[in-house]
Amino acid sequence: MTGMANQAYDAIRALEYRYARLLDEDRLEEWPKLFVERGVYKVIPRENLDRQPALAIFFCDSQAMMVDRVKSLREANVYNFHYSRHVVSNIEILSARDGIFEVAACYTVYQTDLEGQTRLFSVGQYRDVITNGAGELRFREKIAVCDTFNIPNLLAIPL
Amino acid sequence: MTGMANQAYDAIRALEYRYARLLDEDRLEEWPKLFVERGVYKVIPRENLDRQPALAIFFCDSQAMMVDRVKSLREANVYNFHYSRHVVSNIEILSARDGIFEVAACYTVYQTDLEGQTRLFSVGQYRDVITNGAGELRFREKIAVCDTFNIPNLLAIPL
Amino acid sequence: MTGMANQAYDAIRALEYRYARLLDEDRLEEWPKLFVERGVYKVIPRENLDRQPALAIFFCDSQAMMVDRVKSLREANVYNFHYSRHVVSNIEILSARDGIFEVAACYTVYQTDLEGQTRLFSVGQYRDVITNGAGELRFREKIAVCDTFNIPNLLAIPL
Amino acid sequence: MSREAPAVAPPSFAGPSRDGSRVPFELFTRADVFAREQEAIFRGPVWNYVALEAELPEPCDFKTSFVGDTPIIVSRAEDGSLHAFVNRCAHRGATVQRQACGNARQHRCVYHQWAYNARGELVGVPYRRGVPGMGGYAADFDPKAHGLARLRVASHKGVIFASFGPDTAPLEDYLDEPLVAAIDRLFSRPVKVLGHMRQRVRGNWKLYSENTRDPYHAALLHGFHATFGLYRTNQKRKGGSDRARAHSTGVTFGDDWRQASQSANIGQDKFVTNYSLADPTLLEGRPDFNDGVTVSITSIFPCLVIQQIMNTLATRHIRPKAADEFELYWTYFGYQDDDEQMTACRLKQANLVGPAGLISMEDSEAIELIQRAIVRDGHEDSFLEFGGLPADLDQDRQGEATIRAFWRYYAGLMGLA
Amino acid sequence: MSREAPAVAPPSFAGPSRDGSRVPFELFTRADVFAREQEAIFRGPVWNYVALEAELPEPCDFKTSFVGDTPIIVSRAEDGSLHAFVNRCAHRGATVQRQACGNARQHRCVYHQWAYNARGELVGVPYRRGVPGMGGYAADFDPKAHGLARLRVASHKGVIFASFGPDTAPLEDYLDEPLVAAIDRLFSRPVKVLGHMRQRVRGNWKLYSENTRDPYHAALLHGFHATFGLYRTNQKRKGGSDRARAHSTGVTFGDDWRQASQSANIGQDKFVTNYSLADPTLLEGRPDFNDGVTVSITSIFPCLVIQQIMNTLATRHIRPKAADEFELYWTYFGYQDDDEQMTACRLKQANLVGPAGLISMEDSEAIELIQRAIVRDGHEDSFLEFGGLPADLDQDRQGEATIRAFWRYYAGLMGLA
Amino acid sequence: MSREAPAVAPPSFAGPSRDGSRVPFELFTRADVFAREQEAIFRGPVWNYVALEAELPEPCDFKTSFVGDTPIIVSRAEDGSLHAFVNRCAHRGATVQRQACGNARQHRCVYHQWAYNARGELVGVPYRRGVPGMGGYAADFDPKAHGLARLRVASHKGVIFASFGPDTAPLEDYLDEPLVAAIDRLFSRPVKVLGHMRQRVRGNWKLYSENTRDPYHAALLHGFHATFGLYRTNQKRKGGSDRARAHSTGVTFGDDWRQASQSANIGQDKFVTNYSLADPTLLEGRPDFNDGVTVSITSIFPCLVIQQIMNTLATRHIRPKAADEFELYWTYFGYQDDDEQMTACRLKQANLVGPAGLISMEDSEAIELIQRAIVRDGHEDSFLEFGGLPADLDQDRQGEATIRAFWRYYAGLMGLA
Ligand code: FES
Ligand code: FES
Ligand code: FES
Ligand SMILES: [Fe+3]
Ligand SMILES: [Fe+3]
Ligand SMILES: [Fe+3]
Repeated sequence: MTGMANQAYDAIRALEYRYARLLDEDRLEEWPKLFVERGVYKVIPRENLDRQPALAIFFCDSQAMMVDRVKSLREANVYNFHYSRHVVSNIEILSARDGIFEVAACYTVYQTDLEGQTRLFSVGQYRDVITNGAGELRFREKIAVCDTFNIPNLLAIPL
Repeated sequence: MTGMANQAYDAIRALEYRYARLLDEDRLEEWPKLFVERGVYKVIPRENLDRQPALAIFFCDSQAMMVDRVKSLREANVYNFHYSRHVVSNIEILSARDGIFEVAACYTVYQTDLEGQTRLFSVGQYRDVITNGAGELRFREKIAVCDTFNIPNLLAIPL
Repeated sequence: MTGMANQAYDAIRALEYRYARLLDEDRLEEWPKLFVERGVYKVIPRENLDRQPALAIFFCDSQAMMVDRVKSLREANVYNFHYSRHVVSNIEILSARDGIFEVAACYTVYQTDLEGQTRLFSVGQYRDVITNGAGELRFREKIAVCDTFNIPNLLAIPL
Repeated sequence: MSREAPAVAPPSFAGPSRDGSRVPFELFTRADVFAREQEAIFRGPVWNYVALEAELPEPCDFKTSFVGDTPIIVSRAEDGSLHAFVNRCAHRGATVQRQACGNARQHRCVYHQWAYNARGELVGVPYRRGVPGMGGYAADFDPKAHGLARLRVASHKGVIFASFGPDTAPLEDYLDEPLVAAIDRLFSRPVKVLGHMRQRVRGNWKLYSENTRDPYHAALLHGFHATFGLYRTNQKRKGGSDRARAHSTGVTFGDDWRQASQSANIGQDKFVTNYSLADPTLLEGRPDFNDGVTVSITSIFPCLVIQQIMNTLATRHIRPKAADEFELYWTYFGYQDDDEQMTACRLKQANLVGPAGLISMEDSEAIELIQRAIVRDGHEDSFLEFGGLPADLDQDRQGEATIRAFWRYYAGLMGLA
Repeated sequence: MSREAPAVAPPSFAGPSRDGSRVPFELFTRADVFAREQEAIFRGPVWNYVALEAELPEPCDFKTSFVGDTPIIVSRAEDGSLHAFVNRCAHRGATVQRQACGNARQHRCVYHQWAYNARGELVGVPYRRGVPGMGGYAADFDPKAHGLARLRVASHKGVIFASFGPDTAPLEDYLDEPLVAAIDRLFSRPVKVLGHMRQRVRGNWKLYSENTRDPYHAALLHGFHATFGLYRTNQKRKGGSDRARAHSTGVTFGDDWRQASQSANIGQDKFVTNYSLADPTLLEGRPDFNDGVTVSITSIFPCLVIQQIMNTLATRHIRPKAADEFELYWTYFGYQDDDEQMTACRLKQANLVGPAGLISMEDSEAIELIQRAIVRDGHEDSFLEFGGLPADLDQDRQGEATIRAFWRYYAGLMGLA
Repeated sequence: MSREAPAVAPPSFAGPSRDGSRVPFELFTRADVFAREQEAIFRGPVWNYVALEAELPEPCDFKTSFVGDTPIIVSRAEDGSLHAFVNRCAHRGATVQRQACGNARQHRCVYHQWAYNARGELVGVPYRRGVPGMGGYAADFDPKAHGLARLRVASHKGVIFASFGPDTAPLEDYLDEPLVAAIDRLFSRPVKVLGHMRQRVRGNWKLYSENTRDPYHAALLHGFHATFGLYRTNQKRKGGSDRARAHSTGVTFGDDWRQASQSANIGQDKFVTNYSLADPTLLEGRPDFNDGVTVSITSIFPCLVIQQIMNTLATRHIRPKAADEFELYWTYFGYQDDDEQMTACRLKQANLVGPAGLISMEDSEAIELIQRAIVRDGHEDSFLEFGGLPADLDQDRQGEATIRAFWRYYAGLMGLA
């Protein structure tokens, strides 16, 4: 890696970790801000990948839609209380062109219930497109492909 | 990241990984040496965080106290034989001032019993204060906040 | 870390992640190419380490032998269909001499069955020797030491 | 291979009250209840949903599915006919077809390579005539006697059902007119599958059967509409069911949600907020039908739900796994003549339903909340008197009536009536 | 809702020997034993610890807890009175209160929004009077008949107990004088909760009941004191129990540990090392009492332990989850008038107890070692003759006597006597 | 401690057909069948493999193992004699020896430090004579009555067996001549253990017993040989068993695999590919024997398999854990006089066997495929008529005959005959 690429990698890693921490600290309102305005976020069960366009179980194609989702989670939806833990690893830059980075990473998400017991909730891969917006890196696209395509109970908090 | 910050990050990462490996290689006697003399190590169940000061289940506020803990584990305590595996991820520098770094990271600890079966033992977050002591980085403070606040059986080896 | 060491680390990390992704994307045929021609790959149950030479359950001491293994998996062997996810973490360079790196890392491998349920399959440590071959880094040796030495069902895809 | 029929023991557990208004919690928790259900219901005189024809359009296409917790294969033969058989080898019992779906002229068991055709008939037995040192099968070995256990199959408008019961009524009689009409409405045009969704719920499968027959919870548990001012006071509902009241179907007529403005008054303060969607494109659909129906939910005993919610179309297959666990398997579809825009609309509206559905995620949570709470007091009852209880049960049409009818039908099959 | 009382079947398993000195291992492993315990013990004439008043000081404060494995809510009403009720909705059985603790004038079930007040009484039923197309509840619907199942509640000095039993003796009689005194001693001053600790133990809950009544293991299993030369040869012990011998309380008088120097001679070489603490501040406490008692352990049948170990104060709630699993739930407290230094001291001494406790971590390990070993031979017995067995069991006071008494009391409640 | 013998209830489940050709699937799935097996088989008149002497060469060496699912300790006493006893403390039942293996003059229970010698005899009881405030054990306390439960032990050529049965026939009679010969052949020279392999299989242990007695599946399930052209048409087989037909042993004579060239014709197209090994060193071995035997598989009832496959030598210990789970524990060995090259060869050929074995990984998969498919239809049968069924069962030698014989023997022990 060159020093430049190196700095890009570090910045991308920082973005991925920040993403995870905001969710784990229940700062959902900040989550959409990590995307560009027309940003896309999807959760796609791995078994749906062979059909294109693939059916997602969670689909946002704008920041506004993410805001609506967060509002709904806060005000409307009933779901299992839990602590979440988003572990991001194996971050790779697959391509970099004109300040647009295709990034792959593994995610592992745990849920801990109110009795303090933790279960593995979801494992899979992030397929991200990251770009430079307003002086900082943001997600143009983040696709969470679930290996765990049989969702335990329900999916409320983004992966 | 600048080159400097970059090097700091790499050194902090190296410390975190070293910490994990020493524990997994059962080199407990070296564990206190990763802290400064007045270093603090605590394991705090996440459900206790809302009360301050928070009740810890494992509490050391000096290197000497860590030495006592290790001695006790070696000589006095009876606990389940197992192999431990400390996975550290999502390492973030939250602040850096005067050579003092506030660091957050996720940990995932597995235990494998003598029949070779592995279970997820604990998931949570490290909240560390790292500083430059005697030419190398050391922990001034390491708080392991357990998402898994319902401890499976018991906690002997530090998280 | 110096800038050099730093670049070496980044390149080694890239190799480790690439290794994991090739396996998770079922690109088995490319797996042997990550090793030098006389490369060694072994999976050793942790309980066998006290005897040397240690008994491995998966043993290749040449690229050709890895090719045979892949062929066998493709053409001959019957094993549980699943998606695998190889998470590599705690990557450390333990020594670097004459362009030969001794590297330690943690691995966590998950398997997801065709109903979309994920289980922790294996946890352990990579003990790698990485060297510069033909302008790119390759494994001269990769030993996967399984904490999970009681293999769930069977081991087909390399760890 | 069978030597004797399974002996169904008399139940050692209590049943619902005669009118279906009281249901002992132990019916949701006991392993012996679950085992009996597998025999008396899923192997009984019912039609079990197993797949859509759109999932196996070509000759030799197959899909693995379940009847109760028994793994089966649904298959289309060379001649296009549909078949279903248990996915368990007639030799020594191994799972024969390990793939979820695909196309195969033969289903070959990996253990000893017995091969079955697309009708489940045994067509290949290695070494049948013998080899030195092992012998083979006796001369009178009859492959016809060693096929995979077959189920009866019936398909209505491309919705495939299977039955173990020898005398299960013809499918259309079993469904009865209102249900047939509900299926006809949604499957009048050829459909195409867009994908699947799965969730694993730690609750008893019947809690979900109740849920989909329960009008009481809709506006009370699911807050999305009210929160975003999408609740319609002027909507009309219409329901129907079969003679036996085993099934139920209901539709809601309503304006386009975007025109709604009033937040609901549902006798409590949970949903007083009155946001509007920052991105209303979520609900920008096109009516699939001209009948003004925006929601249609059809529940077919024992384990099928068919939905239309705006432009979301799906079957939900309830797959019981144990007394305290089931899988909910969604097959999400559109119509073959959908244009790109319509497909995009359906994919976006998928946000509304499924395990992460803005208006559906609450159901599985409610079910797990029940399963956790009924760990004890198996003789205590669930209380189902909403809507009132008329003397004449045939007039029982209000509130939780459809759930009560479900339980009366269930009790009959289980020998608990 | 209840139609019939649960029928308690006669036990199909053996009980302890009459004198309590032999206990079949199957009492620790069988699911039917566990189920019967839930009825005969936890729903029987006993007082179950559920919480401390200090955890719900204000009106409408609540905390969820367990009686056996039944989830309950402990609540303080507007008028300050204490209440306990089963956390299972009277409508269709959902968990009503999903939070661990908090303050709520109403407990509202998410499924259909039935609302209960701080006494567990039903105060809100959506659509009770009906809505078009769904109807409501019959005119004679009586909310009073549909409250949450209530338990009797009694509190002594801020320690809250609950009972399902209609004729459970008054709390103070049930506890009896020595136990009342033990509670009075620790709760004479107002306490404040410092936090909680939880551990999940893969063992039967009664193994922990035995453990806390077992003086035999103290110096043999727990090596911390001896290893660091903290063992006192000159210490004195005093114990007491109730009439029925269900409970037990014991105190140890002793010098400040730091003055000790001799390593223990406990008939084996395990703890001959004689370190001293590199950081003695761990044990630098201040006596909370002037009676010279450094350790006090009180076990109250069935599931409460109250401890004082130096300056560590805690209740331990044994929460059975299955025959082979329980949760140990620690509520760690101090006194409201503690100064900062005293609080700091208690927080530091927390090192000694709990799941990572230097002097307590061994107990759960010992229990798991038993559970793993008794997978077979359910008719074999645990052997409890330490201390000898006097002809007159009232004189049975030595060694494992307290455990034997526990089993005699247990056998009585279980109908195994 | 024992007061009464366990009452073995009459079975409530069906057994195999008299000739062993039909086996109800419920024998692989029911918990009560599993429990009965523990009593009737593993505690019955059989010899259970527990370890190799090479694993405990020195005085006081020990290894923990299992008989059925009962944890035991295998130990060599000071005088070199071998002993086996249950790893459950005679006091209150804790696991005594927590290590997998090692060397110990005493096995000390951590809970109250009771100590047992290398023969399982109680040799240390803390406070036996009493201490102030606790008393001790009565004067008539007899340590001899409180040792660890002992099993009978017999070793043939270093292969150690244990039995709970008081009248189990002498080991050599139990094994009978052909099996003794098979062991003698492999253990004629002193062996050294090279390591272990373990796999956890979600299937019933008897499915593996069948698998190792099943010649039918070899070339059909395991594709490695055929795929790489290593199949020999000219190979010869020879088999044997004991009088009772409980055990079985078989050998295959064959050229060195590398000389093979023809791909197999096994009546189906799975393995037509005809690769050759890119790295043939995998199979470059040296015959260990001069009898031309390349493969020898010996199955000893209930839970031992001994293998020689080329230069791979191993015992496989089937360790039942539950009706639907067992551990397969491989002890991989060579000979003490192996030179480095030979050891290297064995280590490389380990690729062939074990959980990742090129020619063995399929077996556990086949077993899990069965366990998953037989969740229902417990009264349906596995069909075992391959090889034909002679009127005189003593002449039943072909195809699946060895499996049928296994079931007849099993039925006898289980009281199902
Ligand atoms: S089990 Fe299917 S072929 Fe033998
Ligand atoms: S279940 Fe609680 S309100 Fe319906
Ligand atoms: S249980 Fe073993 S010494 Fe008490
Ligand atoms: Fe709903
Ligand atoms: Fe203790
Ligand atoms: Fe095999």
